[in-house]
Amino acid sequence: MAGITFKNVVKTYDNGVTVVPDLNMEIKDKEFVVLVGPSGCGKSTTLRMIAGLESITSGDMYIGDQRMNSVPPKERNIAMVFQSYALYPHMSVYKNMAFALELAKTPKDEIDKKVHAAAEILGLEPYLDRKPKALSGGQRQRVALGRAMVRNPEVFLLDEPLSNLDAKLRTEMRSQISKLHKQLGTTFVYVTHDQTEAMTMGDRICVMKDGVIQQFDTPQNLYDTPCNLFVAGFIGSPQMNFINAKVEKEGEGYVLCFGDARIKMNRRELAPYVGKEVICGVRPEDFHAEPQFFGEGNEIDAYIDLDEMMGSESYLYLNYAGQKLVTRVPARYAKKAEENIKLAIDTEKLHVFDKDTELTICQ
Amino acid sequence: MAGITFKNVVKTYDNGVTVVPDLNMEIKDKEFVVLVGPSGCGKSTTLRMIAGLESITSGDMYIGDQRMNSVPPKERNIAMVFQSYALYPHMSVYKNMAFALELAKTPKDEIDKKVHAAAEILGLEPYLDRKPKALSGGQRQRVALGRAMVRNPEVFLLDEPLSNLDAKLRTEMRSQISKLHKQLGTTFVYVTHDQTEAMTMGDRICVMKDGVIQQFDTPQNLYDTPCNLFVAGFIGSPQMNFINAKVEKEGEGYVLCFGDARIKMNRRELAPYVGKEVICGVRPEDFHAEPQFFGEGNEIDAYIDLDEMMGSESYLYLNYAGQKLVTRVPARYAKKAEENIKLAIDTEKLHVFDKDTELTICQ
Amino acid sequence: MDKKTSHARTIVAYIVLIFLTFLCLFFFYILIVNATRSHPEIQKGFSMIPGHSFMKNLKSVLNDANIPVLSGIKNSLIVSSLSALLATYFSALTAYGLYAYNFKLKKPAFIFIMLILVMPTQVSAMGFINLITKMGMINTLYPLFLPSIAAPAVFYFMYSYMQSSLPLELVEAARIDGCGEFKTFNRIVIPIMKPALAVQAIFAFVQSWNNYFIPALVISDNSKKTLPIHRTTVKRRCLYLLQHSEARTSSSSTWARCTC
Amino acid sequence: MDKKTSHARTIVAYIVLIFLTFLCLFFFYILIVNATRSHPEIQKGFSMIPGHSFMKNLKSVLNDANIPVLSGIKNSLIVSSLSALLATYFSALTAYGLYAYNFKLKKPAFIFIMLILVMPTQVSAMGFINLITKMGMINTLYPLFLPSIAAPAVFYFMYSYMQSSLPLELVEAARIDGCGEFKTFNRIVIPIMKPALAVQAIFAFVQSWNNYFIPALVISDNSKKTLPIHRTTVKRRCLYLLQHSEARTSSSSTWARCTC
Repeated sequence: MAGITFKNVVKTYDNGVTVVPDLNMEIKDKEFVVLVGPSGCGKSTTLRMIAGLESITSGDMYIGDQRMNSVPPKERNIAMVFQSYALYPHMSVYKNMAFALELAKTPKDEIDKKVHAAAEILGLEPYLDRKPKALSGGQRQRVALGRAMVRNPEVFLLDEPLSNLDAKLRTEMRSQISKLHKQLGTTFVYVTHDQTEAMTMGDRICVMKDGVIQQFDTPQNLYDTPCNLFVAGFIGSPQMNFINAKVEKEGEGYVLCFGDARIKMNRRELAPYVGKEVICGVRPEDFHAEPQFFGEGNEIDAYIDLDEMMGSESYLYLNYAGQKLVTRVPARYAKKAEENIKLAIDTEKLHVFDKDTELTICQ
Repeated sequence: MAGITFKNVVKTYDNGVTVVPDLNMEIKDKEFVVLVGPSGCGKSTTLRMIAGLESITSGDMYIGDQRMNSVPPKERNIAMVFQSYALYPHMSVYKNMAFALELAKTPKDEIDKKVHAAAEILGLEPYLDRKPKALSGGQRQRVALGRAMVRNPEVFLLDEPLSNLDAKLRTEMRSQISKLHKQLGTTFVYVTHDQTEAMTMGDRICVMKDGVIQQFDTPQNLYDTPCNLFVAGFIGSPQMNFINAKVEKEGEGYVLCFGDARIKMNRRELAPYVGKEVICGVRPEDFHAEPQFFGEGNEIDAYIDLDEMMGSESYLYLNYAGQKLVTRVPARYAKKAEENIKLAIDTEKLHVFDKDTELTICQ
Repeated sequence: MDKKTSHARTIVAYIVLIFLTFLCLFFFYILIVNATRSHPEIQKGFSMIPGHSFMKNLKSVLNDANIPVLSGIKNSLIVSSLSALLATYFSALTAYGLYAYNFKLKKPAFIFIMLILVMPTQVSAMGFINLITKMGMINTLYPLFLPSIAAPAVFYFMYSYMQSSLPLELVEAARIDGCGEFKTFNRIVIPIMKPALAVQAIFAFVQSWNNYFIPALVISDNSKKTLPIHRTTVKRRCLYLLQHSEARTSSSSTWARCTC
Repeated sequence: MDKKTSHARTIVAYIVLIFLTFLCLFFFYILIVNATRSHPEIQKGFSMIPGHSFMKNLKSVLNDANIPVLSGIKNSLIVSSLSALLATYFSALTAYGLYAYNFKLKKPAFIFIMLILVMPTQVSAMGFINLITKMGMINTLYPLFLPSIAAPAVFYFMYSYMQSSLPLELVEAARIDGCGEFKTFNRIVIPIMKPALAVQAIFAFVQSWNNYFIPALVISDNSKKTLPIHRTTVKRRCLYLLQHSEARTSSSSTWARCTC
């Protein structure tokens, strides 16, 4: 009913800069899609093209079955939550939420019912008469959500809605927005630069860079099978460790060599790279200090630069053969800084990237 | 040589408000101590008393062996890094760092050597001629650190130095400050409201609330054996789950009852509480979804409100017998929202608190 | 601590404000007192006590056939109010157009308006009189308020105010909420601009109320004259009377005091 | 996009600035031109081309025994510079004292200064003349610049500027770095206050340069008079000459043009 489709969409600004060179994307009805990427990657422009706030230079954009390129924002049946909330400062919370309905000439009692229903869900009942400036950041955020909710839009657009909140509120609002999506059952498109928000909220995540979609997949797949170096580094915190290694042939299989380590990796995708350098990607939690993981040829013995105790686990900043690594080990197996620690790499979860194309070779 | 001792220190402001009612604390030489607590807990006031920027109403404060109550700041041989960095805007980075030395009439060539040495450690060499406003937030932060370093102070005071940086830079500076402490080997006193910073950086952490020290211990001890409800809730992210439970006697031992669950807990400290309500504290990672943890009488079957995928693990927001719980389980054992999940509580790590005094009964 | 500070600040503010209020109101009081005193009384010197000649003074002002005070007040009110209204509304509209929309000639348009801003009225006065004569508007009130539509100084003030207080996201939010472009301006932009509009309306009103130059050029019909023209007439006559040592009509001096 | 905007903005700025510069410099140019023309030439009308009487005019100004121009310039320079210096430095010092320190009488002190601010000079002039007469400073230059030490308006400006641009953490950082209180003020606060100091120094200088009221009351000795007093003398004589139809000395008109 209200999926969104981009077909060969190009966006070039008046000054000749092309932010989105060729976008093809399909967002399904009722899906929660997160557009994520570093600043300037075109994610906000994409969202604003869906909203109709930014014109489309060429290509087609559909909401549902209707081509929307030249339909003005108010006829697209969308709602948008802005980063700055964009609440009307001269109107009370109630008026802010009712404004769109009034413009649509909805009967008074129906407006009242809808506004109160939304306010109840968002816990805004006590503040309906206040002006936005008398509210805290989190409350304003919820008013902005409420204003979007009452309109029953087909598509909900959110542009970095949590970036002005502090860490604790952000976690809270994260789960509130996720719940809202389940309750409303409409399509959500959410823009953020924060990979944690993307991972925890999205049904699917679209990772963008320089206006080009890198990977568009579920959080789990992005995490487990990133398609290139950029996605691998962008998703996950602490970041994936990248190690320069050399591929050598050993018997039937292959080994990845760096420092003293020789990690066995029997994958035939490595065949063309024998004798060449590749980049190994290992997530911090795939280094294991627990003895049951130690096996043949997957151990390294690294020096601990620094340890950070996080309660149940420790982050260890290692120095191994001149390369900086971060690992995450359970607190009881952790050692202190300036000691050496023996760690096993989980070869099942090892990623290998081509050094030139930065694409995944195997994982 | 430069430990810091507070003896019955009281701080009352001119308007009659007492922020610190009776402070006794001993910070050892070369220790990295973090003062942590919610805003208004007196941690900044304590730091400013060490610096001499705030007078002491009564009691004694020693740095090393010298009573410092009436010694002006410049004679205390301390250095301080401010939250706003407090760089002199009209001086270049070099001048900012050299200012204190010039005032101390240090010879020119020695100043030059010290400034360049500090700049090299902090990676500030290319920026020495710039004015502070031409620097990024992280660079300013490092200049503030450098300005403190060149003076070779006996005590390094840091007042929320990372709160104006973004998440990524904060993690980076966290480890840089930890390394700096190891290199310099001086006493560090660090104030923050962020428990992650406290946990990862401090040798010992002093948790404060309303001007009173709640617990002053190593990060590991604070995490494993919090002395009261406040410390238990303040340290750790996501927060510890607090569950209202009733103590009942069963045979020789005791059980904690909430919902359908009857958790066995054979500790004689519970004897006075039979038939009364207590608060159980369970950290999110002490709920286990892995089958090997299931035993007799430590399982709950909870409904998942919301799931947040974090890559290697999932945060599950549960609803059990009307109480909201957060758990952290490995991604492969996680289930999706709106399903039920069977979880085992690790009774070894269960904390029990008195409902009235909020003190720990047993753990 | 904070509360105490703000308390002390309130006290300071009140003391200063009371003092300033006194200064302001004092002159109004003297004005009212003088309006109630006869000419010989005023010449005797300053007094705080009102006299008894108010009705006499009022009558002599109102009955002076050469100076139709009531129609002057009416004309001044019409011209000033319309000037204030037109100047603020249309300047805000122009500023909004240049602020919120992107079009090719945006920059040249801005430069052009700024150039008008630095051009003194006197320079274009002759051309203006020619124009309105040809349009048949000479000796009517229209040329006194219609040019207010183009008020570059007000425009510039509105433009700066928008830059500081009207985030474009608000306009975009209104568009998505279903506002047309004019509705966005009237229902979202105008209420947000209220403080700026009020300030500029007062300025425009006072400026138009005191304006002598253009009305004197345009209006010749006595019944269409605005107050500043009448005042000048009074002043001139007053000066003449004084110089010929016949300053006996109390009306003129009272009047001069009332409007100066 | 941003670069383009800032480019267009630069162009607008330059056009406006060039126009304004022209307006400002034009009058200076006319001033210089008129200074080189003889009186009959000036009376003939406006001209852009310099005349040939500059040296003659200059000589007649400098040789006029009643108006010692050079000593007037010297006196004015001394008084204005010292006034500017004292007003800015000591006001900044006072403002810093009230801003950075906490003491019991902080609020009353602030209120007291603000009360002085709203008091007009004329009110206290008689008392002031009495005071300096008793102190033996009548007919000297001291009373013309010493009172600048207490400049409540400058103080208030400095105080507001500090609130916006001088975080107290900077002062604390300086203290920890080993600065004494005066060094903190001179080496940290003064450089940060530079823009405010410059603005207020210019204002104080111009105000003192143009001040006529107090110098006219205090100074009677011709060699200690400042320029404004001389100018008034010239103007009076000029008016006298004009009224008696003998306006023939070119000095007076040139002079009046030079200083007005």
